[in-house]
Amino acid sequence: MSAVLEETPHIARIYGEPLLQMPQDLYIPPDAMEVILDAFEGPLDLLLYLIRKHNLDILDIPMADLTRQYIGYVDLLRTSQLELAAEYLVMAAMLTEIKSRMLLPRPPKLEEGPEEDPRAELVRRLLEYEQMKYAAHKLDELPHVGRDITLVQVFLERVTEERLPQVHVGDLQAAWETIVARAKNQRHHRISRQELSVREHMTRVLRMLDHGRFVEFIELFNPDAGVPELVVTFLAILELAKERLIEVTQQAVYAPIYVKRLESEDDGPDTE
Amino acid sequence: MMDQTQNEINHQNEMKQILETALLVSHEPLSLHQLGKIFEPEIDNDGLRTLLEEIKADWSERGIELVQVASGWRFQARSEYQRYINRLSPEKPPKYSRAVLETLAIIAYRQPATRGDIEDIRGVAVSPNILKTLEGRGWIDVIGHRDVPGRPGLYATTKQFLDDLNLRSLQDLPSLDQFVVNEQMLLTEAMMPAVEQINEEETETPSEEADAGTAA
Amino acid sequence: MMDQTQNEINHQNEMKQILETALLVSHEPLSLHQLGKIFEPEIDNDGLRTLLEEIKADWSERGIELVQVASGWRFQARSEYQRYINRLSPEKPPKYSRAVLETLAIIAYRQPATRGDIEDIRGVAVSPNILKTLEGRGWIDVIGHRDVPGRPGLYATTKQFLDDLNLRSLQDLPSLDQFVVNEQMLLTEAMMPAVEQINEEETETPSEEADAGTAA
Repeated sequence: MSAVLEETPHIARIYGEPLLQMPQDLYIPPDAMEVILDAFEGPLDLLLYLIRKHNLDILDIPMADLTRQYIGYVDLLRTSQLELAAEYLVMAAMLTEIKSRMLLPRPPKLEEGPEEDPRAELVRRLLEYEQMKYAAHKLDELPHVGRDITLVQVFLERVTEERLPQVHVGDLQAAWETIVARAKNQRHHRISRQELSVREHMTRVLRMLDHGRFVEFIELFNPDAGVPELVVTFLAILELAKERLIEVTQQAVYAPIYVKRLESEDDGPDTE
Repeated sequence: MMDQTQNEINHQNEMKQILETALLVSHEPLSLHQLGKIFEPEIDNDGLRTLLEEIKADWSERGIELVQVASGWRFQARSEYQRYINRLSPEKPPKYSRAVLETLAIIAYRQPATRGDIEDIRGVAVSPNILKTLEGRGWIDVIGHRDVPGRPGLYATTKQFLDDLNLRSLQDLPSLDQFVVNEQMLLTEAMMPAVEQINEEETETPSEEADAGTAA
Repeated sequence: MMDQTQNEINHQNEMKQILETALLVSHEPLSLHQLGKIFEPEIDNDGLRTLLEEIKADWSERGIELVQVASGWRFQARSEYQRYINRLSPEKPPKYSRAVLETLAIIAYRQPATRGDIEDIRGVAVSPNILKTLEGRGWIDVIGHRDVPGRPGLYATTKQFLDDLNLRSLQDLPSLDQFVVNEQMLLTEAMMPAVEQINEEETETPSEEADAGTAA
């Protein structure tokens, strides 16, 4: 009946036993129903299968045969898997309706337009679905990345050039202003350009006084820097003393003044 | 004069080397726009195309090839080498079900399409999982909504879909004109997938052995 | 005799091509054991090593190189090509967190400052990581210790900090004298970023319209 079925050793397995042949009368043991129907994607798929299997002309479907066969399947389906049946039942109703319309005596032919074949809509849907099945098959045949195509991707060590965050002066200003605004004690933290230069010299002086070394007071001043900077350096030393970061000592009047960090002798920055 | 020509050749070769390296390390196809930005000053598209065609020719006898897909240029293994590559990672990629493939075909060929359009053509309800599978793969997405009650999403295929199927545009999709002629093929291959699959499983092992035989 | 030698060379070249292709498509380094399995019959490790060394030599003048790492062999881009590749995907420059920036600002404006000073001003604990980040960058260092219990380190900014921010001295830092005047600005910009965004959104359209008006 069908070349395909004859060539095929078996079409499905039921409890491990091969189902050797699709029964001629379309009788299928109920146990096999699940296997068979899993192969169909819906009523259109089943219809197409029946049409192709019996070499029916899709454009001139013998409705009586097709409907009988289809309903045969659907009845079996209902006995085993009722919940799957809804879409198949709708199609059964539609086929029956088309069949009955074709059996009815045709009304006298109207003048205008060709008579519409009740099967036209079904045929249109079958052809459209079949075309999309074909399309699906063709798509599946195309090579797929990951299945048939392997992409090249060579290792790239990205750590070689670490990008460090960029900070701009404006960011610092904004950060500071945010802190101060949050703290709501702006007056205390207002910073002038002059204060900044004092702070800069505080850092400079502290760096000069590394490891508890005594440095002579005048060594802390750069005589070439001009009067304003000398004043600022002096302010820095006073501020450091006030913040108890340095100690200023003088053994006797007119003796050299020495400055040292206010911390233990044996202490170094690396003890932290 | 000689030197200048030589310099120019060296410069061209260096640019080719840079392009080749960029394409070899990239995860995704690179567009002309992206490739142009590698150089300072940028190269125009015609210049790039010439270089890319030369690289393609350089690799024509090798195991990998430079191809152009929808979103740009990429290197990929030639299909003849796939069987060797498969030996490195024996796990098989998952196969898409017929429901997924049919849904994909309808979206590819009838786009933009709503879920309702797909259901009309297939004659069955489309489970949300099918659409999710395809969206998850990056092959389809919602590009708008149809102005009807419920405002259903309109699905279309993506550039990634074209890339993954080695296509440059939707026009490269297989033509469906021939489908009626191929009815007999459909009956055996597409119409009866259950039968087909059972056969496949049985025949696969011997055919692989045959391949291996020729390779050895 | 000649033919046999020629055949052997062809065979060697083909094996090299297969190995090269496998290494180019693999995401991970491939061990000799894995590479051996590509061929049937398998190749011994000595044979593989010879082929791999030849491939390595073939690529010695190119943008990518074959290297041996702990778990096997892989192709990787030469570091000289990194800058070209970086132009392909311009990553956004990383940003320091607000905590880091505020800590840096406090050290810059209030130096020398201890961690306690910073915490007093910020009103929250300062994690050691923040200070380590800034020390690691070479922007701050400890220039002494305050003579109080615990002897906390005194942080100050470095010359490198000034260099990196393009400043000649701390005095080039924005003066905060104008700060009180700007309180209103602060209220909207720093304290209430949400408000600011809403305002921006609201004002954007009319200003665009104004632009369009002048352009037309």
